Amino acid sequence: MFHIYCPHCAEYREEEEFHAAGQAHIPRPLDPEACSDKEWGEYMFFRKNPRGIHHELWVHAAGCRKFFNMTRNTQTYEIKEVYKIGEQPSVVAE
Amino acid sequence: MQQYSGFGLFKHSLSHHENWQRAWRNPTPKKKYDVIIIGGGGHGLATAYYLAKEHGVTNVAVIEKGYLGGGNTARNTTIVRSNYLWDESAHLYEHAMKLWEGLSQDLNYNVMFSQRGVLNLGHTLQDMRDIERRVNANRLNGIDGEVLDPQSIKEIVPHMDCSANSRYPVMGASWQPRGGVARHDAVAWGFARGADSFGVDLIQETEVTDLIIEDDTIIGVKTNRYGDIMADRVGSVVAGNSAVIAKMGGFELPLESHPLQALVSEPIKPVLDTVVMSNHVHGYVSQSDKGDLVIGAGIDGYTGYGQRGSYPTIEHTVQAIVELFPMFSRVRMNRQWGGIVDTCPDACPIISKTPVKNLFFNCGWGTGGFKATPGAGNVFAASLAKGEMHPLAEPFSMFRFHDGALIDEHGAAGVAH
Amino acid sequence: MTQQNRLQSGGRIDRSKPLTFTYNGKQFSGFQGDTLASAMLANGIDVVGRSFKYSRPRGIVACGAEEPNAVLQLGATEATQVPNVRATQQELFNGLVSASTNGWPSVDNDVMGLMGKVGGSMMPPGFYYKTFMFPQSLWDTYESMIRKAAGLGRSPLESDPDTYDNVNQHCDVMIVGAGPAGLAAALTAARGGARVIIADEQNEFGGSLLNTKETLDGKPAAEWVNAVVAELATFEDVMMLPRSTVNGYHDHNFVTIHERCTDHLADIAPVNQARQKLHRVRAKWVVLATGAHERPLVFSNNDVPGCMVSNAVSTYINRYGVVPGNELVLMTTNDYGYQAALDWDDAGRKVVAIVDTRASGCGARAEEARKRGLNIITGSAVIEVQGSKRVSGVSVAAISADGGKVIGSVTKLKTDTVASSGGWSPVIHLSSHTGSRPTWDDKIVGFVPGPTVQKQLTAGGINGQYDTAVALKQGFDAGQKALTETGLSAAEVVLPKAETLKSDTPMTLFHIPHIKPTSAAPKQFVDYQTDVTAAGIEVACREGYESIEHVKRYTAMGFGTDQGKLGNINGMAVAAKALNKTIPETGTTIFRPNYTPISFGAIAGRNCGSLFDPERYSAMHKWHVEHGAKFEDVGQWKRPWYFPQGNETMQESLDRECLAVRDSVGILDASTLGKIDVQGKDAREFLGRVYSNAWAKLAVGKCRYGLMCGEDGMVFDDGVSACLGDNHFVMTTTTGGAARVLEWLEIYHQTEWPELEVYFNTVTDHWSTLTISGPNSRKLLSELTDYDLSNDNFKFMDWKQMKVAGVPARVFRISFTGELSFEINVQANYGTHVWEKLFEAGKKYNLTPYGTETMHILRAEKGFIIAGQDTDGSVHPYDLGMGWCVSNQKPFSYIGKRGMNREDCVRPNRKQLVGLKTKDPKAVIPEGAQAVLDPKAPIPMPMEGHVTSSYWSANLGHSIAMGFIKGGLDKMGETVFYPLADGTVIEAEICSPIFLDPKGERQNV
Amino acid sequence: MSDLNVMTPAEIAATKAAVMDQVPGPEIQGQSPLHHADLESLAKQGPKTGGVHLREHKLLGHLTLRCNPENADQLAAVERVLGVALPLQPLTSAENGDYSIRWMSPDEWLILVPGLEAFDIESKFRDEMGGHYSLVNSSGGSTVLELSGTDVVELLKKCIPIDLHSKHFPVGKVVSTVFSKSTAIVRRTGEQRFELIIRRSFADYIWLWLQDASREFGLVIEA
Repeated sequence: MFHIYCPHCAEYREEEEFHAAGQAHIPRPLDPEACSDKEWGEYMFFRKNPRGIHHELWVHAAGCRKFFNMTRNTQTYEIKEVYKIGEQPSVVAE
Repeated sequence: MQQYSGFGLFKHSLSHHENWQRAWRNPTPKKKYDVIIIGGGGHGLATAYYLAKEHGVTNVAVIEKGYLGGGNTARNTTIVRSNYLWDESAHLYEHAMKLWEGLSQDLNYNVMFSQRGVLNLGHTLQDMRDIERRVNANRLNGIDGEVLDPQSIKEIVPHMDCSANSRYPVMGASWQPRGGVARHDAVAWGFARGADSFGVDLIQETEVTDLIIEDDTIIGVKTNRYGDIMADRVGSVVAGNSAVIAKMGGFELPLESHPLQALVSEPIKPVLDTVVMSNHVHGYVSQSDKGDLVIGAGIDGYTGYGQRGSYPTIEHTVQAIVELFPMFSRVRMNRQWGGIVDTCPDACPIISKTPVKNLFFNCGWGTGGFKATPGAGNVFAASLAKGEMHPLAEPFSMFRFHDGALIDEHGAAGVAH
Repeated sequence: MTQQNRLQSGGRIDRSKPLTFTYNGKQFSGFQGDTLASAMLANGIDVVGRSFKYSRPRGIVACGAEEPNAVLQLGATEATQVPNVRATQQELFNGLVSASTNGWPSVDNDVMGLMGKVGGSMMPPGFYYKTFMFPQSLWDTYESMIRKAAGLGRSPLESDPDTYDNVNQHCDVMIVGAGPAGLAAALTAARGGARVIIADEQNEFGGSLLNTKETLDGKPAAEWVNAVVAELATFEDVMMLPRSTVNGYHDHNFVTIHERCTDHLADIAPVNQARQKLHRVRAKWVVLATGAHERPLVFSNNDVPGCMVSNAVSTYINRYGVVPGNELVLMTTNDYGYQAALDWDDAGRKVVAIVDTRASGCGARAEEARKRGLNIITGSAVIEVQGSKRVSGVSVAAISADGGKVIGSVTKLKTDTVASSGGWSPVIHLSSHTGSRPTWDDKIVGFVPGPTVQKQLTAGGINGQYDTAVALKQGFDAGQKALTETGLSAAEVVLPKAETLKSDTPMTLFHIPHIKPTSAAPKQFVDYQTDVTAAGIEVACREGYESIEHVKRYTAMGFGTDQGKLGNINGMAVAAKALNKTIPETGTTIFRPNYTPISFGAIAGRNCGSLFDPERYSAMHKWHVEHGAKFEDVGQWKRPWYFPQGNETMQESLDRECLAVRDSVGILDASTLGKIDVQGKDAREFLGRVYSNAWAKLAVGKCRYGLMCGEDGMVFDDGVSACLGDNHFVMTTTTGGAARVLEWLEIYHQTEWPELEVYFNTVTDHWSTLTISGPNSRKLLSELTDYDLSNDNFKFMDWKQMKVAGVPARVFRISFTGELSFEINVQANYGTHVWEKLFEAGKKYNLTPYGTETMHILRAEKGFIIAGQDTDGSVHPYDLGMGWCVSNQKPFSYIGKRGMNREDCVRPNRKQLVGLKTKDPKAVIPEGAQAVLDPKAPIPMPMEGHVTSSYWSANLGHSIAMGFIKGGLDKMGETVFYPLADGTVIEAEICSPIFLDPKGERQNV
Repeated sequence: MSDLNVMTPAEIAATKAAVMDQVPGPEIQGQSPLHHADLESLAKQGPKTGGVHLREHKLLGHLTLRCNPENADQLAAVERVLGVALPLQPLTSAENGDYSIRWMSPDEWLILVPGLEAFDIESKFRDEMGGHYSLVNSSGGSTVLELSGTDVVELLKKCIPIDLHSKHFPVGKVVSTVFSKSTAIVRRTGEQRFELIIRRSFADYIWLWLQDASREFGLVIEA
């Protein structure tokens, strides 16, 4: 079970209070009508799904209800950092 | 191939079992193959077997980074059923079911396929509507199944709490008598032995480190042990690691790899003669021939390649089992483990061409991979042999996520593996 | 019965507290402080079980978690049965009832044993896979035979009378194991001010120090243990957990501890006490001081009762005052093994021989043995054991220096006990639970913990360090390191002086050769519980199962309840030899939780029965119960399903409730619908983006129905939102969708459109929603309010604020039944008050409470959908015939718009929701029935779509249904067929789903 | 305004947000979410000693404030209305007499006031506070339980996954967390005293849970 630092509550909490909401940094296309079916399908469904460093979105569901980003190694499950929405990760895959 | 039989066992016992042939060779790979299959799990080995057996394509290598059948084949809860909702998936899984029914004899390897029946429980009115819908569709698709009331369920599973005062009383179930369980390792080994007997090279402990692509067409793979190995066609059958291979091909997939956990009790005397699954209370259980209660959990919510998930998932599953079978409270959990399941947004697999010519993918089975093993291998083999997708595989193109023709099996798949 | 093997003195048992227990129906006695195993050995019980494959008699081999054979059924009553309890870990209590788990008719006279002798040679590993295939039809019979033979104990058949707790713990340092290393670590960490948890699986702390005659500072080691335990008890922030097994080590230093609180007292826990607790520990640092298990050697017939690991022999003598036999032959590859012979000799029984596989052994213990004149045979091994239910003798022969073959003649010795020591295997299980792979250490001939990303420290035996002095030092170091790492300052601890015994190099040997080749030699067991032999492993390797994982899976090695604690390393060694590889080349050994098995009940804790899942209630729940409601589970909510009166059938109740609403007035508790308060100047814009229809012009005081779609265009929720103020809306969602919708709004707001000024807050629980519906609803409401309810003042789709029965309320004039309806929203603290006042006033209108089923029928008569019942994630608004609820004029591309215009979403012949009118007006099509065009078509029959909602309509006097039909909206008037499971076929005509009042006049009066 | 407690929609529109006094006159008694458990009788009849004491503080005014912690005007408005500043540090709380404020999120606070004052406070906020904010009355949706006694920490360890050591969870700290399979807002109000704010629809579940889990300590109901 993960031990997750909530960047808003500013302390570690148990994974039970959170849930994962998928890959981070997938902005909704500004002009959906201009997207081809392929582009729209990729926005909705296609994911990096990396083995290794991954940036994902989590929400402190039972706590402050805020979403935030997490950089995590999907192999070792180490959490490298958490950062707020709108911020960029400092740890990235090689 | 040396034939296995009871008499054979007797004969070999006289020579202290010193003269058994190898089940498969340990060959050094050739420079080039007609077809390379990446991934020596159940699906990859079945693909190789059917390529050789049904299509005469024997110049085939299966490249496995670990040992044969060491991925999800070794980690699943071995349930086999074909009672899926939509025509596309029902036909595919039923194709597999028919192959299961003669598999031990076909492979001359007892995969211990035990058709003890599968119950999918309903606990709410909507569960029951969904069950009726699915069973009706199954029946018209030629798949066995009926809707049972709590009393009939009690006759099949006398020890389950079917009383009206449980938190979510059992209101009914779908029942597929032909469903059941099989011995997971034996499936991989049986296919491996069969494929090897046709001359397929099974290359273990060898990792594909890159794909060799020219003009958007795959021509071979790079490996960590044997350098470049060339091929006319390549099939990737690597389940949870599909994204890693796709990345080598320069594309992404509509997949996420999640931990999926399972656990077993200590072995106990026979007490449960069928497979019981419940989406609503979120757990499922069967009893293996060894006596273990084999229990499956839900998928963990995050991406994970660690072959382990989070403890609360185990807790919720055990709670569900104790809720269904209060008497199991004093039985003890022996072991837990995790696999990596590649899940598609519509809970259906991908059997597909890819943006790279001659590179085919079989992946995205989520929780449904084991039960499809012979069927998936069979249609993937046909597709690799002909270069065109088998009709049963066609609806499972990865490009359905562009045009929107999804096959939403969440209801039928759910926790129910 | 006398305890023939009990010593007159010594050990940690309390001879003043005799206990009786039952084994296989016979009564025996033991003492407080015994384990079941030590008491059985004291009583001279040799056979404790039968092996599962060959049905060979088996005895106690070890003294702890590694015991493979003494796996018993416990429990005096049906409800308190516990299968597969290790006798070596079960403390004895008065009245304990135990039985062996295999063997028919009894464990001593077993028919299967004969079969095992005869058929054993035909059961090599994998024999299942090679046979039982012909004829195919007999597999079921074969399988039931296999199943009966397998399994160990049995499940209870009654519900568990005990309760269990899950307890959340947090600490700085979690110490696993309270032997010398663990205690030193705990003392150090505690003195440094750390919050410490120390757990040990045994009933008292001390670990290996309790099993020997070792001294610390010249005094019995137990004295030091007592002093440390006493000091630890003085720290407020130290938690000591004996009888507590750390069974799992999970990511980010999450550790689970299985504490057996009352299993040592009785079958069943004392009143109000939990039988077991599962501690869920989050630790900043974890110190693994788990020690090591002694490895037995693999030789022919090494499973005959009387064969034990040497350390167990010492433990039974020193800790329990039990000598498990009369004569001992000890075989060892190392100095430590000699200890068992010395202890045996001290106990006054005969040491027949010490067989040292090395050419010479000159460590301190060997010297002592020599001094005592014990018979030491060097350069030799016990190659075979004689006896069946108890060892009667052994064959000893000289072996080559590498241990590879027998080189001398065979001597037979008479003995009833054989102890063997092949060295030690560090208990690395926990360290590998988190994915760390163990590494092989040639120096200690064993695996040690590998690199890990956890904050983990190790001390003592787990590192292959078996010297008490070293263990103490490593424990101290681990404690200090944990202190500095958690920001605390170092502690002062003076470690006691331990004796260090000189020892000679051990021999690396696992598998003792026989004069015959392994394949033909009498069985040499590697894994007792799964009946895996050295020959079996060789067969597996020969057949190409070369990966150690293949070997394990093919032979079942390590798959027992002991998870191969004794056998795995020996098995790997045998495989390595067969494959001509080293052990590390052969692979590594990975362990998964649990370290030892734990009760399902302990994992489930209190989350069972009525606490399995919350039951959510509305404010009027008590009223519903008192008025005989039947309930429907909707999500976690208990919603009234219908309210039967007298002996009514369900259909009769529904007919009555439906007619009451259409003819007069009915009342529904709609409080469970999700309600979200939306405030901010961009609230309206936000609604426009998340609903498919337009919200820009909704005036204050008005309500509007909306559909919510995903980005894929598929409908996932719906409901009415009301404009409370220019910047203020209240949104309703489906009962089951409330939480999901709120999170969905938040994710878009927080990640996509943070610039929109809007806040969302759930108010689901805050409001009670009382829906009165029917032609008399206005009259009824007017009796409880002064407000002008006339159609002119309070129009359809308006909401008004007024007092109802004295309670301030927001009343929405919206309708899900098609009747004149008012949804009265009051603060939930006053819900019951208003509900009861409505009934007081409603008597004269025959105000009828109705439940979800009647609500479903009434809305179906009107063709209104229920998201989740009439949708399934694959239908967009146009599929539902609800294009009227989609606005393509909105400037912002709302969620779902792009998705529902994808190629597959706009193709012809999609399944569309239509009404269905059966040819036989009395026939109600079952929900879930599948439509076909030709019911006589062969299977597989092409299906057109399924029925989503179907009811008997008492109002209309015929059945009504809605369902999907391919291209259905263009097929009005056409016929479809529903072939049912019983062979009948229902014929229906495709029609509009609006069966009643298509112009909507009734709700508009 | 014809009725002081009830505004017309037009009047509400003028305030941009709808505010309503939701509490009827004193002749109508409200029912807390645990009304059916009849804690008053249990307090009279039940045991008087035990390791855990439970008391319900029912029918209080619960107000959820969402605003911008960086907006000085809004912060000042809060102080004018409640006489105490918004606690801006995560997981802290502040009190002024009967008023108490809990930090819930960087832009969310839960304010508890006497039940009859809720509308008053709400109205004052509407008068005093400008800019983008929301204020929601959720008084009917929750209730407050006070748990105290020598075993209160041991009991809570069975309920919530939070570290309750006083070094980590001092008096005044507040967390929103999972409570078994529900949720709760937990605040420490004394060394051995905690305040739980629970949702109405889950109240019976939590009540059952507390009774079950406290059995080994003995549960004393106070009224």
